[in-house]
Amino acid sequence: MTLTSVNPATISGQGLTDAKRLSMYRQMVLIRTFEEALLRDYHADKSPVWDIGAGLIPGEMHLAAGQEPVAVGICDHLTADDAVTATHRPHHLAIAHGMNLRKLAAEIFGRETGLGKGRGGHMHLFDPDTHFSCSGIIAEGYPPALGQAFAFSRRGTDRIAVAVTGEGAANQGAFHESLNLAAVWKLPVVFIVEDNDWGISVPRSASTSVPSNADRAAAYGIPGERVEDNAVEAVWEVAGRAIQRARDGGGPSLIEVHTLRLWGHFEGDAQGYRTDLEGVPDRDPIPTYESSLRAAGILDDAAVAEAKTDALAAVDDAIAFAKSSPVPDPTQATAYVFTDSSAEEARS
Amino acid sequence: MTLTSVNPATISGQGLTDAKRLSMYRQMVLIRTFEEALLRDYHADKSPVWDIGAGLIPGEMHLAAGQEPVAVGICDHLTADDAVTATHRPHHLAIAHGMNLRKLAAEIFGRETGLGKGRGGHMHLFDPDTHFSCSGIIAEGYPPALGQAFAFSRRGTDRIAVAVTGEGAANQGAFHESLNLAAVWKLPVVFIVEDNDWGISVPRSASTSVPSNADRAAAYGIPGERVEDNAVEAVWEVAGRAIQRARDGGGPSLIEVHTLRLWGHFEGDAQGYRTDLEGVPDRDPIPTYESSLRAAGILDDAAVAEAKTDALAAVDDAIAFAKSSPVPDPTQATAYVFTDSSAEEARS
Amino acid sequence: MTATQTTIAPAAITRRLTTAKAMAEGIATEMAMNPEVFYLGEDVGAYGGIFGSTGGLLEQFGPQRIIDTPISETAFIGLAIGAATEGMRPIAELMFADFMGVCFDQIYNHMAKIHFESGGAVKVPMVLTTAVGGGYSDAAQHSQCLWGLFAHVPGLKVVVPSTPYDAKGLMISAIRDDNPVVYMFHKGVMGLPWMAKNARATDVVPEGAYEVPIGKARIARPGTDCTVVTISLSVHHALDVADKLAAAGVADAEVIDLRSLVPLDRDAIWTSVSRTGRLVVVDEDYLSFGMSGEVVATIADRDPSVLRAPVQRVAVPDVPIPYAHGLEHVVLPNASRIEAAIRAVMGA
Amino acid sequence: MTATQTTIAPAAITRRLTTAKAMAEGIATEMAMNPEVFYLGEDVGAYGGIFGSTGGLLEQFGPQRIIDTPISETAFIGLAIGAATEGMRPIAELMFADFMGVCFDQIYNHMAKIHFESGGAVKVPMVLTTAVGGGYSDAAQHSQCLWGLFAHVPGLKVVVPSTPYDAKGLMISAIRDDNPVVYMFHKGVMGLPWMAKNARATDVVPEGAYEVPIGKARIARPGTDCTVVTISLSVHHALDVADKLAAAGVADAEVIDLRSLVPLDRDAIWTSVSRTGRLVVVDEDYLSFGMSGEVVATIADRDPSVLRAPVQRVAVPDVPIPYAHGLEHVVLPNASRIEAAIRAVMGA
Ligand SMILES: Cc1ncc(C[n+]2csc(CCOP(=O)(O)OP(=O)(O)O)c2C)c(N)n1
Ligand SMILES: Cc1ncc(C[n+]2csc(CCOP(=O)(O)OP(=O)(O)O)c2C)c(N)n1
Ligand SMILES: [Mg+2]
Ligand SMILES: [Mg+2]
Repeated sequence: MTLTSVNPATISGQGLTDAKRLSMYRQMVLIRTFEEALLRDYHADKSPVWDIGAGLIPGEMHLAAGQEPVAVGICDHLTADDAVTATHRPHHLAIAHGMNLRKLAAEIFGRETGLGKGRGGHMHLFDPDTHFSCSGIIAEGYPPALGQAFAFSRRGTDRIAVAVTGEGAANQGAFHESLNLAAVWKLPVVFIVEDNDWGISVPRSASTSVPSNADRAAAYGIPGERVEDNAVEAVWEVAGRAIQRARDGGGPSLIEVHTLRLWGHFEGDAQGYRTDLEGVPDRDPIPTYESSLRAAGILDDAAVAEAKTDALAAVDDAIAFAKSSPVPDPTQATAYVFTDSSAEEARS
Repeated sequence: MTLTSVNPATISGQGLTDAKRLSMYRQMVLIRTFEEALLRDYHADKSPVWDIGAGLIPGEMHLAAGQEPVAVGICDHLTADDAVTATHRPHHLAIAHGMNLRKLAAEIFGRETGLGKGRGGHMHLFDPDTHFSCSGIIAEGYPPALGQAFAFSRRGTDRIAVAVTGEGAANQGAFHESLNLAAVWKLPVVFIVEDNDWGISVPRSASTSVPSNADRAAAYGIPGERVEDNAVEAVWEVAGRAIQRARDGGGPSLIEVHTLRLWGHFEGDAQGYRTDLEGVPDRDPIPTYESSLRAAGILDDAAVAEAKTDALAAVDDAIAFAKSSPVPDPTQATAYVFTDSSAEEARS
Repeated sequence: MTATQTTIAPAAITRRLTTAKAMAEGIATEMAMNPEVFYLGEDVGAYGGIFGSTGGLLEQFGPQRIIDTPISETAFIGLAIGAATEGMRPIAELMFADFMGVCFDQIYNHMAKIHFESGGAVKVPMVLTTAVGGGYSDAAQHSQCLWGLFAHVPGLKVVVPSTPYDAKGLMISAIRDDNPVVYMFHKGVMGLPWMAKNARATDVVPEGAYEVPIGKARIARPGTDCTVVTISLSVHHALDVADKLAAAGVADAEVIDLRSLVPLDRDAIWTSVSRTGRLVVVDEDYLSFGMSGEVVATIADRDPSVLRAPVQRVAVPDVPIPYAHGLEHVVLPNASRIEAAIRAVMGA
Repeated sequence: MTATQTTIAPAAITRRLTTAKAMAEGIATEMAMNPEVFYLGEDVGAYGGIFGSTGGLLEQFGPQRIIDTPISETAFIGLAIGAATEGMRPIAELMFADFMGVCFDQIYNHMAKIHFESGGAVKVPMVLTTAVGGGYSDAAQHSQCLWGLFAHVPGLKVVVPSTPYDAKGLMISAIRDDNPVVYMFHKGVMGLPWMAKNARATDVVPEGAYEVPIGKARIARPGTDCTVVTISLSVHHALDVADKLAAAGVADAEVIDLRSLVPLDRDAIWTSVSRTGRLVVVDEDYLSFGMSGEVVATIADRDPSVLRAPVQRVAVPDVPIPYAHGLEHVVLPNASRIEAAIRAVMGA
């Protein structure tokens, strides 16, 4: 029930080896590289008249640039047996949790080889291999996470579920119900709030009655911590404790991370409403982390270059795979509504 | 954001004149007398085979016996210009807030002279005269109360809204959303939780992650107090402060009262699940208050007898009115769906 | 698919159960065989379900598998969804279908769509049970059928048993189904000791496991002159009227019990109506934009020329369910309205 | 009621507006005249509404009357309800109709029923605006129409404009209506600069206040050979196809724009179909248990013998909206499906 602002200077860092630091940096670079590639492809073929429904990647596109520290700091503690549920802004978590990059890219490009065979799209990623899911409905990804946690604990495993929403979502009813139920039943779930200061155009101050959502842990008798810094190591430290507690049968925790929406709410958002734009570029967590790892002697030019080259290679491969994959067969548009209307049978 | 257990011994009692004490006692007696009359009529004609749908008062019947202190302690601070929204268990609040007893009884008996012309029933009481409303859906009476408070403040009045639910309802999403929105917009609303230990058959411990819902005020940055004693003066004191704060523009508060469900959840509930039945009769707040007023010299045998006689007269009058009122005309069953399908026009 | 009449080897069956007991027995049968099945909801434990759906199950399976929840429908239905995606087979009870509005997002945006959005990769093998219907003065928020809403959104199977035999067999089929199934039980068919019972609410039910296939209508009464398509409690009203009108020489009506809305057994409707040329639809849900229109359109889609008279739809005439007994019973599809409808299609 | 063609004195009108601007102008017109009108919802202030519904209104009326809310639909729609019961005239925006599941209880159990339950004593004069429809790859949780659900529950008027003229006039009528009105605007008719536009999304709109009566369909194109009954964006697809098929000599189709589902202008449907004998219904909502069935039943209720051919229903074939462009566009009621349907009813 405590509110903790973690200062990275005071992080105990136990278990935070240089190798891990490097790997977390590389993960953040991979995520950013992936989203930069999406950004390019998303906008590439929407001109001359920008049309949201046109192009190789149509529809709403919510990118998570700036929020990589949250994903990487958490998922480092997880294996593919643990569950992660995300929101309309899911890529950073999907990648950090180890989702196959090709399947992810193919889904975003609406291809038959995608995670959901092109049916789901970027807000609806369901990956049985990594127990990853998401929901485009605010806060409604929390409740299913309870059920994954429930199944894990009923089966006597120490697997856990991590459920993520934005700070805007913390004012939705599902948030409250989920925290209470998880607390009463001591479910192994860690609730994460990504506070990027904005819910589309509405600033946190206009939507939220408390300065920290971690304060809300008191309403459920569970531990709550706020990480003030958008720093991967701070997230890693705080999330690690909560995840261990959940694995040990200690029940749920709530963590809010003060992170950063580096770009618009979705692509095409001119952000005219945004009063804090000026300082944003300087707050990009990746260069910040890069500097500190350089200062610590963990990164040098070569390692940075290697991280970027490797990321680019992986992303290029995934995007090339997506682009060269077949689009779904239109005659199969009504398949998969029921298990007994799967493609096979729909064909017949 | 404080949690206060109010001990009646320490109540400041400012403004609590003897006349007010007597009147609060008489109000509680009136409410109880009304519900006892309902109890009799409800069961009178359901035998030999008890049938919930049969008799002069059919349907579910949720009586509030034991919870009178909450209603009376709050409503003493209100005028008919203030709004009260209640739940499936609304009679005590309706009467304490000054609803016309004849119209209330007639609605419960399903008569054309009832508040809702027999359309609403006992869970759906809407009284424009006292700005009273209720909802049979758990916690869903809170949100409309926000709107009444909003209208009052927009019009520059010092009128307020009081929104009431049970402790079981405090785990529903609407509870959370309402408190947050009221806090952010500083609406003049006082949220009340009637903790009678049970949500139907589910004990509070199995549903609620915190010992006191007043703790949840911290999640919204508003004052929260729990009244441990089911005592009208304790409620009066705590509610008075919150109501004054709301009138003064200080925004919402949350109050939980630990009260008592003297009877079953609804009539016909055998309460086989209930582990605390033994002590219940002794906890009836009316005899308790009676004794303390006798001890204080405010009540004597004559005053008690007068309270009961007056209550009985008022209740008898209301019930006789109800029973002698016409049932609604079946040809008007589809009226009142829209304002333009009101009885007049439906007839034509 | 054409309608089948259930034939049971007569020797084996003498035992008679209420629909409620048959439903609970269906649950128990599967729970005994499959440890992944569990049941959760409000008052399903010690209370045994407000409408008897889980009577005796707590004693048999204990609180780890028959689980009382907080009043948090979004959270616990979502929990069931998540557990189902992990391979468990949860049954979640929404106490009244009327409450769907507090949790419909989990139902239609998640339970119904995850399989599709995942391109078939994730299954959601769960059952959502819920009580429907009026007739006992429970008024506008506790008497609705609303199956038209559940059936409108793709991805849910919707079954609505009318007899003890079907209640058990459809429950077993629903639990074994790999798709989400909404199982809607009418309070009036449950055979509850405290509510007016239909004569057929107690009937022979085989012991052991058996399935009633989901999607196959039942010819509840064969006939030649007209077709009455209906479901749930109205099946019994229709049968009573059909027998009466046959005896009176007015019409030999065929009564079709749809048993499920999704899948809708359009072939059964067509086969009968194309033979009789006269169609009455009896639906306790609201008239417009629901089941009755869909049944009618099923004929008009294929060949409206088979209809020898205007169709008659007997449903709730787009009015909330009134409280007063005399009003409620004229808006429900009662025997006299059904009789008038049959006479109308017969031109009698 | 029979359908009317809108006739406007031609001299006055030269100004052309997008549907979005016409809608906002309708709101502004009423707000300027009536201080009780206010608008609240997510991103309706500085952002101007995600789909442009409130463009420019914040500048004109300030943050006291154009109000950004937290992401708490239950709370703020409930707030609107409560304010309406106190005599204000709120307009609440549900950003996407797809999100109704998080707040439908306020909508159908409260907004829709309070007037009825109060026996006409309380009015709820409010408007609920919400964006509907797909076609731009926003996938299964952001592309639905769902008007069948809103129209199924009694107590709500449901209007769905297809043109700039109607968008303004229906908005003014909705605000002035003493009943709750759900106002559903299709993203594809709004004329947004960033989305593919229908050619008729910009059209002449008179200045000043005018009403389009709620409940009267519009003959969008008179014709003699068959009747196409439709609503919203599909009106435009139907008009395009009708013109093409008339030019090709296949059929002179009458196109009826229903404009509202509740009240449903059954006379307009009947008058046309009883004359043409051939019916196509085009509906961007799901096929089953919705609008298309109700329109068909409207004819079969009166006299199915006027139908000279099986009816054709062009709707979303009971499948969630797929993400991939090529899948989505085959499940939507596109021009080629409408053409095939008209050809089918014509036997051509
Ligand atoms: C129930 C619901 N309401 C509204 C929306 C529309 N919406 C999508 S994202 C968003 C803002 C979310 O803000 P936040 O939770 O802070 O997440 P962020 O976008 O900042 O990552 C809104 C209002 C939605 N998807 N679901
Ligand atoms: C959303 C919703 N869920 C469930 C119910 C059924 N229900 C009616 S009263 C009740 C228990 C309420 O408990 P509490 O809030 O403590 O109030 P009490 O009955 O004790 O006064 C329940 C579960 C309902 N009416 N609405
Ligand atoms: Mg945010
Ligand atoms: Mg209680």
